[in-house]
Amino acid sequence: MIDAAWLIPAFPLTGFVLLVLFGRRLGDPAAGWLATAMTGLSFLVTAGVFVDLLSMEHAARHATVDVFSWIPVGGLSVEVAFLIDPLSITMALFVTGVGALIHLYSVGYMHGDGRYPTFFVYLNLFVFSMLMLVLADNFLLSFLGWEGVGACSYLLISFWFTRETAASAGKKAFVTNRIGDFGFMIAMFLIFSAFGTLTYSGVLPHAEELTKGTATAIALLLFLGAAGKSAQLPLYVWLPDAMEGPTPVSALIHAATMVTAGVYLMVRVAPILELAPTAMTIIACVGAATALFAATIACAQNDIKRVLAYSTISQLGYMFLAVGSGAYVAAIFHMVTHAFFKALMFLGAGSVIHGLHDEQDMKRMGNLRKYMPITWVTFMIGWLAIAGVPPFAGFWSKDEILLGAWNKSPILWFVGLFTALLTAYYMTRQVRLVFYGDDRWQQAEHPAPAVADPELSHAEPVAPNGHGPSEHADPHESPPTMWIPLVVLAVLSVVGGVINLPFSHDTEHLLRWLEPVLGEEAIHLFDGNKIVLALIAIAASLIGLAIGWFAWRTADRPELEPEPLRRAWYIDPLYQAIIARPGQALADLSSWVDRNVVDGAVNGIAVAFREGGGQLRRLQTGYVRNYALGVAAGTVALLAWFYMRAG
Amino acid sequence: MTAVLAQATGVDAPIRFPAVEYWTLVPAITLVVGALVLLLIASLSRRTYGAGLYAGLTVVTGLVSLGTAANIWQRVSDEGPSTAVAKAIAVDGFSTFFAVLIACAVVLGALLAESYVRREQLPAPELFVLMLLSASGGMLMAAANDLIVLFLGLEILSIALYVLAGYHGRREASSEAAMKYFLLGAFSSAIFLYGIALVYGATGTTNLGEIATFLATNVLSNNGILLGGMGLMLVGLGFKVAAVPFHAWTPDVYQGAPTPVTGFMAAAAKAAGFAGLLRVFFSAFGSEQLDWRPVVFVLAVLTLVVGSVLAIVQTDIKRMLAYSSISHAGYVLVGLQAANDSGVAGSLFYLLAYTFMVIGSFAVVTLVGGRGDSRHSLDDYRGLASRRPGIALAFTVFLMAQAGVPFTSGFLAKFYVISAAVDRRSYALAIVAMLGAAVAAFFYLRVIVVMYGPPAEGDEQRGIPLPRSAAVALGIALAFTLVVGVLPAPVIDFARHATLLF
Amino acid sequence: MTLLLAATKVDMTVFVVASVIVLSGAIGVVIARNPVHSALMLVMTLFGIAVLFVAQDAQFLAAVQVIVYAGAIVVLFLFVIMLLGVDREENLGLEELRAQRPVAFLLGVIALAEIILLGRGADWVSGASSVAGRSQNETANVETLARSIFTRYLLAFEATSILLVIAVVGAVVLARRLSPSTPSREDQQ
Amino acid sequence: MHAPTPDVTFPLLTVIILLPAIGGVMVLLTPSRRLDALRLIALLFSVGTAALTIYLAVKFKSHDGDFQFVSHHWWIRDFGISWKLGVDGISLWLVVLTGILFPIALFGPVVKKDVKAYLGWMLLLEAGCLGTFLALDLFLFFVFFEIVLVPMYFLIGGWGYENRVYAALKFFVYTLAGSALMLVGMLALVFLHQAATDRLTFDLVALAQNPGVGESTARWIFLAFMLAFAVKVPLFPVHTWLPDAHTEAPTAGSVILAGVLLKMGTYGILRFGLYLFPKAAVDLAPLLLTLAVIGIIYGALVATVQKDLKRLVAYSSVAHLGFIVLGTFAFTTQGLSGGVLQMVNHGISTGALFLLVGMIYERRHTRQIAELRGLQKPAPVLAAVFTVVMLSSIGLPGLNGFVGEFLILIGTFVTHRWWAVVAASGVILSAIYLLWAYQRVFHGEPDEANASIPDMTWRERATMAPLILLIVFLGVYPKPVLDRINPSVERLIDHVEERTGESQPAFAGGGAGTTEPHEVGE
Amino acid sequence: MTVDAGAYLTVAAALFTIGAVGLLIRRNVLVMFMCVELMLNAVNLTFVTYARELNDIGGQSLVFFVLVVAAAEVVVGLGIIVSIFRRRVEATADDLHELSG
Repeated sequence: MIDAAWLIPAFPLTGFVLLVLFGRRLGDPAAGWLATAMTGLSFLVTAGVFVDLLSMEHAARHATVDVFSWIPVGGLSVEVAFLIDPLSITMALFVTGVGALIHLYSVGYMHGDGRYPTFFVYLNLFVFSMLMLVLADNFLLSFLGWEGVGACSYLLISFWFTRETAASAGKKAFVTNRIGDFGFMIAMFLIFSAFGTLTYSGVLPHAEELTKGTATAIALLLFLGAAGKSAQLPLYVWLPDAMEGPTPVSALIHAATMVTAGVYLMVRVAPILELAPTAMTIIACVGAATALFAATIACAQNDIKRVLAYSTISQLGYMFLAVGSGAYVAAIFHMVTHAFFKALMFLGAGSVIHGLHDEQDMKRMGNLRKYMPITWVTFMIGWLAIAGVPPFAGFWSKDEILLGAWNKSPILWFVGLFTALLTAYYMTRQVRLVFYGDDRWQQAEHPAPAVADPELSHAEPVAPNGHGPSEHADPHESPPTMWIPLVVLAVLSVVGGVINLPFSHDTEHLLRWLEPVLGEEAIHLFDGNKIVLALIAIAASLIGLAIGWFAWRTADRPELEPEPLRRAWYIDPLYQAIIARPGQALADLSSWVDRNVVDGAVNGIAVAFREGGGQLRRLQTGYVRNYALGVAAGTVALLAWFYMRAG
Repeated sequence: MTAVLAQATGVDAPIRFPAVEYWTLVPAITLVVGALVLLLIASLSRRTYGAGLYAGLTVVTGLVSLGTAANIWQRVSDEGPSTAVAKAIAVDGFSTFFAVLIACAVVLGALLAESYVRREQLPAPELFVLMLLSASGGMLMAAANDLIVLFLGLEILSIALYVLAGYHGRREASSEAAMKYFLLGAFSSAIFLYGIALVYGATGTTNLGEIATFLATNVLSNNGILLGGMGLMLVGLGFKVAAVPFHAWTPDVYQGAPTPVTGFMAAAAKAAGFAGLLRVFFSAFGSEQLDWRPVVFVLAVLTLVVGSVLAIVQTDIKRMLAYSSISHAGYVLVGLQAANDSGVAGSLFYLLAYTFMVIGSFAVVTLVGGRGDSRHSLDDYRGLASRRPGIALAFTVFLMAQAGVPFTSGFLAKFYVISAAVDRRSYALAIVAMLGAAVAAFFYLRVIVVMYGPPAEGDEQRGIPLPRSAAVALGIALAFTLVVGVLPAPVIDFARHATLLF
Repeated sequence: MTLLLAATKVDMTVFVVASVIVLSGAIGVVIARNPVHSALMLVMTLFGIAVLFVAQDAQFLAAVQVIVYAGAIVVLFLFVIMLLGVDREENLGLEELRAQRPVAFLLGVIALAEIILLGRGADWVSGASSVAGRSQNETANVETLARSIFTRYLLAFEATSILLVIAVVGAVVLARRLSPSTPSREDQQ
Repeated sequence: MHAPTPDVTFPLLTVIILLPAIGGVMVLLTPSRRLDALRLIALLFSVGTAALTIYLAVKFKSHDGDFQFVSHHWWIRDFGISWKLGVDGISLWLVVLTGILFPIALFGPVVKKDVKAYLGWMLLLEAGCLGTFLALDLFLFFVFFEIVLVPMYFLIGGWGYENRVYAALKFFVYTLAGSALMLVGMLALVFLHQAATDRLTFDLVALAQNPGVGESTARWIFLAFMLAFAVKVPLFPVHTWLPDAHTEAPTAGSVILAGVLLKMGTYGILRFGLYLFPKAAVDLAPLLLTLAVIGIIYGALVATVQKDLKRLVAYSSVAHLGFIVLGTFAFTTQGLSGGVLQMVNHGISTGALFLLVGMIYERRHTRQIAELRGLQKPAPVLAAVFTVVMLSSIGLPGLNGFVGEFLILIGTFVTHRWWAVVAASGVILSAIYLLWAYQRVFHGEPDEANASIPDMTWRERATMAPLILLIVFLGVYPKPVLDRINPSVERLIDHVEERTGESQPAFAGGGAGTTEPHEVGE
Repeated sequence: MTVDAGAYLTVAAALFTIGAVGLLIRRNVLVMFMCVELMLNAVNLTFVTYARELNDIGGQSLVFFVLVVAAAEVVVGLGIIVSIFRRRVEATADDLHELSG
C-alpha cells in the first residue's frame, strides 16, 4: 500500500481536473459529490498506508515514493517524491479525514450557489496542495503545496468576489502569506547552500553539521514562513479577514488544515530547531504572545466567525509555544485535536449562519438551541473541548503544551494558562450569545451602533447564496449533509484525547508513533508536578467558563467589550499607517521618478537635440555672405591647426 | 589661340606630343560626345523633339560609358593600374569605380529628368547636355593625377551644375540656388586653387605622383607651405562634398535646384568631390597623415552631428534630405579618416550605395513634388501610403537604407566605414557615427510615419502620376539598394579592388 | 628683407609701384560704392598684376592677362552693369548682417597673418626645381610655355574645351526667357 | 580552422528562418483585397514554422551542450562574415517559443485594418526574431537584432493605440541608439582578434576561443555589448521605452515584444556577453546584479501604481526581466538555467497576459483600471484564464513562472547571497501589484458597462489554450526543457570558469565529475 | 636675384585676403564676383612667382588654365546674375535669402 501513496494526492488532483473540465456540466450537487468522493478515496488510501505503517517495524516506518523528476539542474535535483513516515501520514490522515467531512458539509452548505462547481474545484485543489505539502519529501515540493494552499486560500476567501471585502481579504491573505513564503524561500536557499540538497532525508539527519548561526537563521526564516501561514504575530492579520470566505473554507483551511502547515513545518525541521535554542525561544515567545494577544481580541468580537478566527490564531499560538518549548508531540497532538473541535465549531457556526440566512452577528442571534438542536449539542462539545474541560480532547493536548511551556519557562506557562482562562471565557460568551438568551434575530433591521462600522464587523447583510438575510424566516436545522460531519467531528472532539493520554508511556500513542521522526520526547516531569499543573489548568478553564457564563446572561454588556479589543488593538490601522501608506508613497514616488527623471532624461535628450537643431538652424540664415563667412572661418581654423602642426 | 602663337614664333624643334591613351578616357569622352550629339540634334534639326529622345540618348550614352568603364576595369585588373596622357590621369580601379558610379548617376538622373522636364515644360536638350558634361568633369576629377586636371574637372562639374541648379527659370528658388551655389562655389574654388598654388610652391609640382615621390624622398625642414596648401585644398574639396563648416550652401541649393538635378548633384558631385579628396589626401599626402587625420576627424564629427541635428528640425523634405546628405558626407569622411585601404574601399562602397539611395529618394521627391516642383513639405507626404503604396514603399526603403537598417545597402555602407574607423582605433569617431545613425533614424522615421498616417485634408484627390521613366529609375535604385543589402559581396569586392594607383 | 636690399633698384621700384597699384586697386574694388568704379579698380589691379608678371619673366602671361582680363572679362562686367542698370551706388555705411563686417575683417587679418607666418616659416618655397621644365632658358617664354602646355598639360588643355562648351551652353540656357508654364495654378507655392 | 563545412544534411535552421520571410514576401505579393488568401498564407507559413521549430526540439540531442544543426556558408567573405546558424540548449527553447507564439499572436487578436501589411510585417518580424536566436556570427546576429526593429516599428506605428507614433519612434530610436555602441564594440573585438590571430572573422565560436583582447579592453567592449542588451532587456535605467511601446502596441505587437523581442537582450547577454567576455562579465557582475535587483524592485513598485492595465503588465516585465539578468550573472548552473527557462516562461505568461488585456480592451475599449470592475461576473472563463496566467506570473509553484524564478534565486543565492535576498522580496511585490490589479478589474460588483461584456469566444479560448497548457506543463514537468538547457549552460559555465579561474560552489554545478557534498543516505 | 619671392607671395596673399574680405562684406553681386577675380589673380601671381622661384614653366602653364576657368566662370556667373536681375533690378546678394533654415 505504501507504494500506492502517490494515490493520496492523485485523487483530489483527479477530482480537480475532472471538475475543471466537466464541473459545470455536473452541476449542483453532482460536482460536490464527486469532489467529496475523491477526498474520501484519498482518505481511504491514507488509512491503508497508515495501517501498513503500523504493521511495520518501529524504526522502519519510513519510505520514499518517487514519482518523477521535477527540477533537475546541476547539483540541484528536485524530485516529485513523497515521504511516508508517521508524521506525514498523521497529517495526511487528518487532512483527508477532516477534508472529506468538510467536503460533505459543503455539498449542503454551498447548495444553490451560482458557482457551486467552482467551489469544489478550489476545494479539491486545496486538498491536493495540502497533501503535497505534508507528503513532500523535500522542501521545494512542500513549498509547492505551501504556496498552493495559499493560492487556494486566496481563491476561496474571495470566492464571493463581488464583495469588495472578500476580494480584499483574499488579496491580503495571499500577500501576507507571501511575506512568510519569502522567509521560507530564503531558508531553502540557505539549506541548499549548506547541504547542496533540499530533500528532508538529505538535510535533517545531517543537521548537526550546521553552524549555530546558520541553524538559527534557517530556523527563524522558516518560522517567518510558518508565521505567515499559521497566522502568528505579526503576520496574523489576514486570518480574521479570511472569514469572508464561505464557512466550510474557514473550517477546512483557516482552522483545521492550512493554518497548521506552519506547525507541521516546524515539527518537520525539529532537528534544525534543536540546534538553535535562540530561535526556539523566539518561537515560543511569539507563540505565547500570539496566543494571549488573539485571545484578548476574541473576547470582544461580535462576528461569530471572527471570534473563532481569533480563537484559531490563539490556539495556533499555543502550538508554536509547544514547538518553541520542544514539545513537538504536544504541538502535533494539539493540532489534531484542534482540527477536530475547531472544524466542528466552524461548521457549527456555518450551520448557524446557514440557518439564520447568512446572519453572522452574534448580537443578533440567541436562543438557537431551540431551533437547531443538533448544531447546539455538537457546538457545546466543541466549546467544552476548546475550553479545556476534561475529558474532552482539547484538555489533553492543551495540558501537554502547558507542561512543555512550564519546562521551558514558568512565564510562558503562565501566559498559556491565562490564555486558557480567556479562551474558556470568550468561548462561553459565544455560546451564551448564540444559543442562549433571547432570540434577537428579529430586531436585526436596526443594527446596534457598535457594529455599524464595517471595519469592525463584517457581518453586513450579504447574500452569497442568493437569499438575503432580510427575509428573516425562523432559523432551521441544517440538512443531513451538514449535520453528519458535525456529529462525526463532535465524537472526535470528545474522544480525540485518547491518541495521547499522559498516564503512561503506553497510552501515549502519538508520542510513540512519532518517535521514529522526532526521537525521544525530552519532557519527563515527575508525576506529582504534572498533576498539579493539570489541576491548575483545569481550574483556570473552569474560572473562565464561570465568568463567561454569568457575565453574558444578557447580550448587551458594552463594558466588557473595551474599544481597543473590539478594534483588535488597532493593528490594521497601524499596519496601514506604517506599511501600506509608506509603501504606496514609495510606489508613487518611483512612478514619478520614472516619468520625470528616468524617462525625463530620455525625452530631455530628444528635446536637447531639437533645441540644438533650432539653434543651429539660426546659423543657416539664407544670406550667402554668411555662408561665405562660415567657409572663411573654417579656412582660418584649418590654417591655424596646420600652422600649429607646421615645423 | 596659343597654338597659333606658338606657330608664329617658328621654332625648329617640333613639339613631341605625349601619347594619348584614348581608351583610358573613353567613359568621359563618351559623355562629351553624347552631349555634343544632343547639341547637334537640338540645333540642327528643324523638328523639336520631346524630352524623351534626349533623355533616351543620355541614358544610352550613360550606359555606353558604363560599358566602357567596365572594359577599362577588365584591363586594369589584367594589366594593373597605370597613368596616361603624360601622367595627367591615373588609370586605376579607383577612377574606374567612379566612372561607373557617375555613369550610373547619369543614367538614373536622366531617367528622372525626362518626366520632370516634360512636366515642368522646360527646354529639354540643354539639361541633358549639361548633365553629361558635368558628369564628364566628375570622371575627370576621379581620374585626375594632376592637381590642375583635378581642378579643371572640378570646374567642369561645378560650372555645369551652377547652370543646372538654376535651370528651372520659373522658380525663384531655383535662381536663388544657382546664385548662391555659384558665388560660394567660385569662392571655394579660388581657395582650392590657392591651395594648389601653395602645394606647387612647396613641392614644385602639381602632379600627384610626383608630389608623393617628393614627399617621400625629401624631408622638409618646415612644411608650413605644404600644410597651408593642404588645408586650403581641404577647404575647397570639403566645400564640394558639403563637410561642415563648408556645408552651408547645401540645404539651400538642394532645396532650390530642380529635384532631379538635386539628385544628380547629391550623387555625382559628392562622389566626385570625395574622389578628389580621397585621391589627393590618401595618395599624394599620405605621408602627411598625422597632420590631416585629426582635421578630418573633427570635420567628420562636425559633419555628422550638424547634419543629423539640423535634419531633425526640417519640415521640407528636400531640405531634410540635404541635411541628411551632409551627415552622409560625415560617414564617408569617417572612411577617409581611417586612411587605410579598407577606409577607402568603405568610402567607395558608401558613395555607390548612397548614389542609388539618394537618387531613388529624390525620384520620389520629384514625383510627389508635383507640377511646379513645390510640394515638398512634410505635409505633402501625409497619407502617401494610402494613395501610392508603391511609391511610399520605395521611399520607405530608401529612407530606411539611409538610416542604415540591415538588409539595405545603407547598412553595409555604414558598417564598412565604421569598421575601417575601428580598425584604425578611431573608436570615438565610430561611436559618434553610430549615434549619429540613431539620431538620423529619427528624422527618416518621421517621414515614414507621415506617409503611413492618414491623408491630409483635401489632399486625397491629388494624383501622383508615375511616369514610366521615373518608375524605371525607382526600380533600379530600389533593386540595387535591396540586392546589395542582402548580397553585398560583389559590390564589396568591387570597392575593395578599386584601389588607388599608389 | 636682406635679400630685398640686394635687388636692383629698378626691380625694386617696379615691384613696389606695381604692388601698390595692385593692392590699392584691390582695396578700391572692395570699397568703391559704384560697381563701375569697382570694375575700373579691378582693371588697375589687373594691370598691376601684369606688370608683376613681366617682372618675373612671364611676358606671355602678362599679355594674356591684359587681353583676357582687362579686355574681355572686365568689359563683360561693365557690359552686365550697363545691361542691368545696377550702377547705382551702394551704401557702404549700411550693413544689415550684424557682425558680418568686423568678423570678415578679423578673419581676413588672421588668414593673412597665418599665410604669411606659414610662408615665412617655410621660407615660402620648398619645392623641387624645374619639374615641368625650366622657365628661364634661352628659348622664348611663349615657346617654353607652349611646349609645357601641349605636352605635360595636354589633357588639361583639352579639358578646357569642355569648360568652354559648358560656358556657351550655360550662357544660352541662362539667357533664355521661359514662357510661363501653361497651367499656372501650381507654379508658385 | 573553420572551413565552411558543406551542408550535406537538410539545412533546417536556414529553412526555419527563411520560411516566415518567404511567407512575408508572398503576403506582400498577394493582392490586398484577397483577405482569405492572405490569412491562409500567413497561417500556413507561421504554423509551418512552428511545426519546424517543434521538430527541431524533437530532433535536438539532449545532453549535448554544443551547437547543433550548424550550417555555415560564407556571406561576405572579405569581412569574414558568414551565414552561420546553430542551436544549442540556450537558444533552442527561444526558437520554439518564437515558433509557437507567432501563430498565436497572429491569429489570436483580430485585426481588420490593412490585413495584408499586418500579416506581412508579422511574418518578417518572425524571420528576424528566429534569425537573432540562431545566428552564430556576430555580424549576422547584429543584422537580425537590428532588423526586427523595422517590422515592430511599423506594427506599433500602424496598428497601435492613440500615442503610437511617439511610442514607435521612441522604441526604434532608443534601441537603435543602444545598439550603436555594440557594433563598435563588435568591430573592435573582431579587429583585435584579427591582430592577435591574423584571421578576420565574425564567427562567435572562434572569437570566444581566443578573443585576443586585454582585460580592460574586454571590459569596455563588454560594456558596449551590454548597453545594447540592457536597452533591449530592458534593464533599469534604460527601460523607459518599454512601457510606451508595450502600451501603445497592438495586442500581437505587445505579445511578441514581451514574449520574444525582450529575450533578445537577455539571450544576447548569455550568448555574447558571457561567452565572449567571461572575465569582464564576472568582474562587472556586481554592477549588473545590482541593476537587475533595482529593476526587480523598482519595476514592481512602479507597476503597483499604474492606472493603465497594459502599462502595469509592461512594468511587470521590467521586474521579471530583472530576474533573468540576475540569474545570468549568478554564474551558477541553477541561475543560468533558470534564466534561460525564465525567458521562455516570461514569454508565455506575459504574452498571455497581453492577449488577455487585449481581449478586455476589445470588450471595453479601455485599459484604464478605474473603468473596469467586476469582470469576473460576466466573464468567468476570462477571469479564470487570467487568474492562471497571473498566478504563473506571480510565480506560483506548479506553474511555469515559479521554476525559473526559483532556480534563478537559488542559483544567485549561493554566489551572491544578498542580491538574491533583496530580489526575492520582489516576489512579494509581484503578488501585490498583480492581485491588486486583478481585484480592481475582476472583483467587485460590475457596473452596467462592465456587466454586459461577453465571455471568451471559442476563438479566444483556442488562442489561450496552448499557452495555458504550456504554463501548467512547464510548471509541473520542466525536465525535458531543463535537460536540454543544462548541458549548454554547463558548457558556458565551464567556459567562463576556465577563463576566470573562479568557480561556482561544487554542489551547485552538477557536472559529471562533481559529487554532492552529502550523498543522501536513504 | 631680383626682388625676393617672399615679397611677391606676400603681396599675393594680401591680394587674396582682400578679395576674400571683399566678397564677405559687399552686397553687390557683381562686386562680389569681382572679388573672386581678385582672389584668382592672387593665385596667378603666386603661380608665376613660384614658377620663377622654382625655375619651372609649370607654374606659368597653370596660370593659363586658371585664366580659362576664370573666363568660363565669368560667362556662367554673369549669365546667372543677368537671369536673376532681369527681374529684380535693385537686388543685392542679401535679397536672396528665401531659402534658409
